[in-house]
Amino acid sequence: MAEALLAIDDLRVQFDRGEDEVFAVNGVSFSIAEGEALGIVGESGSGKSVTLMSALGLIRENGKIKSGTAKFQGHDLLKMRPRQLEDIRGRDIGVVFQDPMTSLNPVMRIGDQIMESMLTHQYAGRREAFERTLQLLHEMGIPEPKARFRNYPHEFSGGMRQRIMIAIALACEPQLLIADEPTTALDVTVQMQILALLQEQRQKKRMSIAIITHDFGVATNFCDRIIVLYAGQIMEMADTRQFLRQPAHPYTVGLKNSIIEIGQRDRQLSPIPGMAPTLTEPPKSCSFASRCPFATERCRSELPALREISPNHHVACHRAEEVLAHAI
Amino acid sequence: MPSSPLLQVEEVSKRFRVQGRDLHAVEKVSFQLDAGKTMGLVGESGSGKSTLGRLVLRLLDANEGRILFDGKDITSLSPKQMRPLRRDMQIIFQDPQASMSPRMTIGAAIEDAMAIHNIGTKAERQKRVDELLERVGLPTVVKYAFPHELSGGQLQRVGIARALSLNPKLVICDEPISALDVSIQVQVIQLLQELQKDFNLTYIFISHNLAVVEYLSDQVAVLYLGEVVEQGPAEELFANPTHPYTQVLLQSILKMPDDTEKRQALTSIQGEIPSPFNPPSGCTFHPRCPFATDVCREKKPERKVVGNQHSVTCHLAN
Amino acid sequence: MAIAVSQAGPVAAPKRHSQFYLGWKRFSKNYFAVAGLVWVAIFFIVGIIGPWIAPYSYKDADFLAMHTGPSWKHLFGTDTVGYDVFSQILFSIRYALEIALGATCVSFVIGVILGLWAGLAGGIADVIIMRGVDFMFALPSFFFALILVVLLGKGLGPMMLAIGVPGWAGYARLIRSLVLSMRNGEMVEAARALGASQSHIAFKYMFPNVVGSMVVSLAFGIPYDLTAQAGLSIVGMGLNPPMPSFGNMLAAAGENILGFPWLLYFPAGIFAITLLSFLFVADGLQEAFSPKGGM
Amino acid sequence: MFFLRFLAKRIVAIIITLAAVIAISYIMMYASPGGFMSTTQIATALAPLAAQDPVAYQKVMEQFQQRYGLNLPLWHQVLLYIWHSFTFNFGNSMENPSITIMSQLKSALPISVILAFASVVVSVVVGIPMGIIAALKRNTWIDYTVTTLSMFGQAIPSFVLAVIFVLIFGVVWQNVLPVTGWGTFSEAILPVISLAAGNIGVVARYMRGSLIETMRQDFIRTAKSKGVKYWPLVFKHGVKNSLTALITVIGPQFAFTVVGTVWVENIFAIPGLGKVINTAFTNFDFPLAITAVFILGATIMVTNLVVDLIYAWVDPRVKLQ
Repeated sequence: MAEALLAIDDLRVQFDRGEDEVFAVNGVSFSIAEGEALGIVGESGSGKSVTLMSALGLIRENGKIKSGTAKFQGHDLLKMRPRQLEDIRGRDIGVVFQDPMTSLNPVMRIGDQIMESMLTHQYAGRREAFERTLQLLHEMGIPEPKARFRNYPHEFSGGMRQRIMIAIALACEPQLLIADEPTTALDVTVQMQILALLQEQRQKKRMSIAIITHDFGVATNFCDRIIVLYAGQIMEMADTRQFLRQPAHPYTVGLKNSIIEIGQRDRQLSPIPGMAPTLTEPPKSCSFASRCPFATERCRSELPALREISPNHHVACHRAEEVLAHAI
Repeated sequence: MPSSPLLQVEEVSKRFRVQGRDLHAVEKVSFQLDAGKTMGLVGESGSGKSTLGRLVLRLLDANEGRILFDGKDITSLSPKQMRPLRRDMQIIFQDPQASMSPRMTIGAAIEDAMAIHNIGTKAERQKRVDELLERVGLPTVVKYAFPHELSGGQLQRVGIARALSLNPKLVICDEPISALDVSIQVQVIQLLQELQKDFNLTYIFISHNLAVVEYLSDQVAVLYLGEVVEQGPAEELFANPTHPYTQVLLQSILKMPDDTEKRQALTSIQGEIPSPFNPPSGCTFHPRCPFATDVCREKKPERKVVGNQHSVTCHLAN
Repeated sequence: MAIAVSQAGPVAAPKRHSQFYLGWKRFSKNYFAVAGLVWVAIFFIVGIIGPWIAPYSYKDADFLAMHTGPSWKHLFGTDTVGYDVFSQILFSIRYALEIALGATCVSFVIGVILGLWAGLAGGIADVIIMRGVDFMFALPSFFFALILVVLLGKGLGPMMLAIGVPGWAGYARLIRSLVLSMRNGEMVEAARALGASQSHIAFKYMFPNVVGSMVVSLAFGIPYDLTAQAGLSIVGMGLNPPMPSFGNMLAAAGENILGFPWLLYFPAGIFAITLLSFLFVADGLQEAFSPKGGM
Repeated sequence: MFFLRFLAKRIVAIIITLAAVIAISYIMMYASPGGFMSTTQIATALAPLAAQDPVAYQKVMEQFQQRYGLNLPLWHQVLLYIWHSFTFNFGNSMENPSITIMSQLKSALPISVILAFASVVVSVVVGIPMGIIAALKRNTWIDYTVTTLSMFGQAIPSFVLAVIFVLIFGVVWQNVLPVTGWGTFSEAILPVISLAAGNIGVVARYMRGSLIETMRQDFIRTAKSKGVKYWPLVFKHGVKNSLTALITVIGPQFAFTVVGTVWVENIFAIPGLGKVINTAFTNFDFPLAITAVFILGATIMVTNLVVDLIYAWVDPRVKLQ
């Protein structure tokens, strides 16, 4: 495996809700290698976005990073002064957000929004930045870049806006692209187009991508490695191949079974009972235990550590081996 | 003679007037649905599937066509005449929070449905609220809660309980799971399935999720820009998708592969859904269709029967 | 293995926290608003019992004690004619409240009726009413009030009408937009799907959800009407003397300020604090009960 | 052209509204008890004549009615009045029949216009930075100070402030700033502050709220993700988007300011339109009163049109219609 581009270690993030605190991320550690496509999968409230956004300093004011490091090329993002972090955002790390409708500035021409990133980082002069913006728009599959440069976001369709978002993120040729649910707000045919575009750009630019998604279909078809988050903890982290063949965490298994796919008309459903918790205190036992069919007394009293059960396959479950044996 | 279907929709069209222009939301849609069966309506955003659901319930009035419920033409009934019929036809919304009054407790919301139709005494209705909540898998104490205190999945169960409180025959499920998390989606689907079996419910299941529609439906109609491009029995349609759009939709679904070697190629058709204000000439799908010919550009395709109750609106189908 | 979890997962014991309760909790944490509410309450009480606790009638001038400073005999002093300022203020509060409340009610009732009509009926009624709203917004309602005073005169009732009638447009527009946003919303659609009648929808679904906004707009309306009433006095079109009003006292004080500043201290101070209190209350209500103030 | 058609439509609407304003004011005044003849000064002046020589009195009355068109049918009077107003042929005032209304307006209008615009400019120039600072320093003592001050400004009407200023600068600190008159810069200071205080409060509070709201938007996060530095983020993305919302309150605020000038001019004895309105209404000088209302209405409506144009220019999403 190549060298880690971004290494997050023991990250803990809490949100202050006034009357109580939400423990959104509880000791998450993982890394993204150079050139790797990492999928971070989880349901809403699992902390999948918060993990990466807090590393970039992009969470809301009421969110506090309690501990951990996030080393990007060896430098800890969490210890940087705001100015240093600003230099990295947009230049070394680009971000694509979920909702292209609200994520673009409504009163700024889209061309200027793309150029802004290059000008901020002195990546290019005005003239070159302009030329490069046209080039980017063309690469993103936006027809007539010159005319469209001067348009405002509301004059584009959802899919086109997401292409503009990607152009913004890629403007300074970052080494890492973080895509936070990049296709969730889009129709399926458009989702495919956007993923194809991301795939193509990734191969061309040789950059790393972290895709945050709730969709196993997207993650498994796109990514090299997959992390499953639940209640702000990593439940399972594995190469996609292992993940597909031998899921070892009951939550992963349950989640995979929850997906209904084409051609499964006669299938029996076996939903995971209950719902994901919102932690208002740090987890002291397995957060999934109350919904887990394999839970034992130990699961309800002891927090399982994330352990490597086979090379590059990490699971946070006391009974992972049994699950594996049962599943095979 | 077989009994008549519970619901017959005949050549129904709906146009909205928006800023002086006509938006063709639903164009000449027809289908029949037998009691106890499920009709799936699939399509991307702007395909008119939700509008169609509301037309069936007469929450919107159709511009053309007829809707027969239980053999009775309800197309031109007045709102007052419709009211007693509402007991028999209910709807479950995509966003249960938006469909409930934030000032009413869960219990009051469910009870109100019965109160509107003067069903039972206050005490009987209260008892029924408890039963319903239990039936949809919620503890009865939630009846004291307000909508904002429940999660999306719980609220959707409340929405289902409210719809069921009137013992309807037909339930329109308008994207009931698309706002929910994956693990909660299956719970709700399972619940809907059980309820259908227990109460012999008839569903119109509206969704953009093809797999779920396939899973739940007996009949399926695929909509594009307000028109049905393909419809037929679910099994038949998904085994033999004939319209290019249905094929494209099916190819666009990212299936979890068995192994990394069996991953899907990320290819898709170009272009996006055109503006419904200005639909393309001829076959509305022609600008995006990989097989489009001149005739597709010029002439509107007719509906053709290609199999057992399986019809396709495409020039190229045979 | 038994799964001891209900299908829908654990539900926290419901706290029975209605929106009203939560709003009230937020309001009570806003100290300015609470302080304002206390003053407004005092103002109302004084307005009701004022005439009984006033040491003098507003009509009895003490010609032997013209423009004397504050003393035990005349708490806030006397004015140029010998009226007791303290008593004048007590009566002013009463009249100010009568006119402001009356005017606000008039505006509100007309506005609610027309707003509901426009929002529910739609079509030509809507067009006509909204044209009327545009018309009223073309000029400040103060000018319509001025003209109405000419037509109606300067008594208590006429003042209420003169200030109240032109104020309908704001309420009508608010009510109409609330009705429209709800009429097209999923909540009302759901209620229709349940088979609820128009009146059931209006009373059980729409009304409870607009009452908050209406109360907030009323809370903003009262200080506005208090200001308008005093403003009419400033241009000589206020309540007929010798009926006391804050506007008349301020206008008079402005003219006689050089020697007798106490004529200004008390009326201006009380009037300003009152307006401020009303605004704090209105603002507090808005923040506590408006949908945006929620989360 | 689209823009010209929009402009033409709005101007027609303004003309119709103004005509309606004139018609309604005229009819209401016509219908007021005693009608035009209750005009105080003229009525008093003519009272002895009516007693001594009824015939002469009748003649004078007829002359008077003819002069002001009062012998015509009501609808004719109204139309005539509208026509005269739009041709700026306002005629003579009743109170001082010797001078034309136009000549009164010529001296009074510019004063009020300057007063109103100066106070709007001051409120924008002071209010916007106050709002920005409060928003950026949210929940600090700076924010609390600004919001509380804004509330004071908003709650206390300009006339109360004006009277207080008269007390302070006329009694306590005499000769620091003049409290009456108009013409010099220093004479303008107190009236402008009295008028601007409320607007500053509104602008600052609105700006604060709107900027806080904007800074929570997703596109701000996008800009941050691009590495945009703090101040460009605040100004290019935050403030610019908040301003579009602020513009919508400036229009109505201007209307309030115009009302304020009427009050403030009376207190500071400024010979502006407000003073004219005051005398016109207290003396029941109808031609003058209606003309003044007409001029104010026209000013407010034209200002609103300009505000709408600016709004459409600043926010590309707004379609002129």
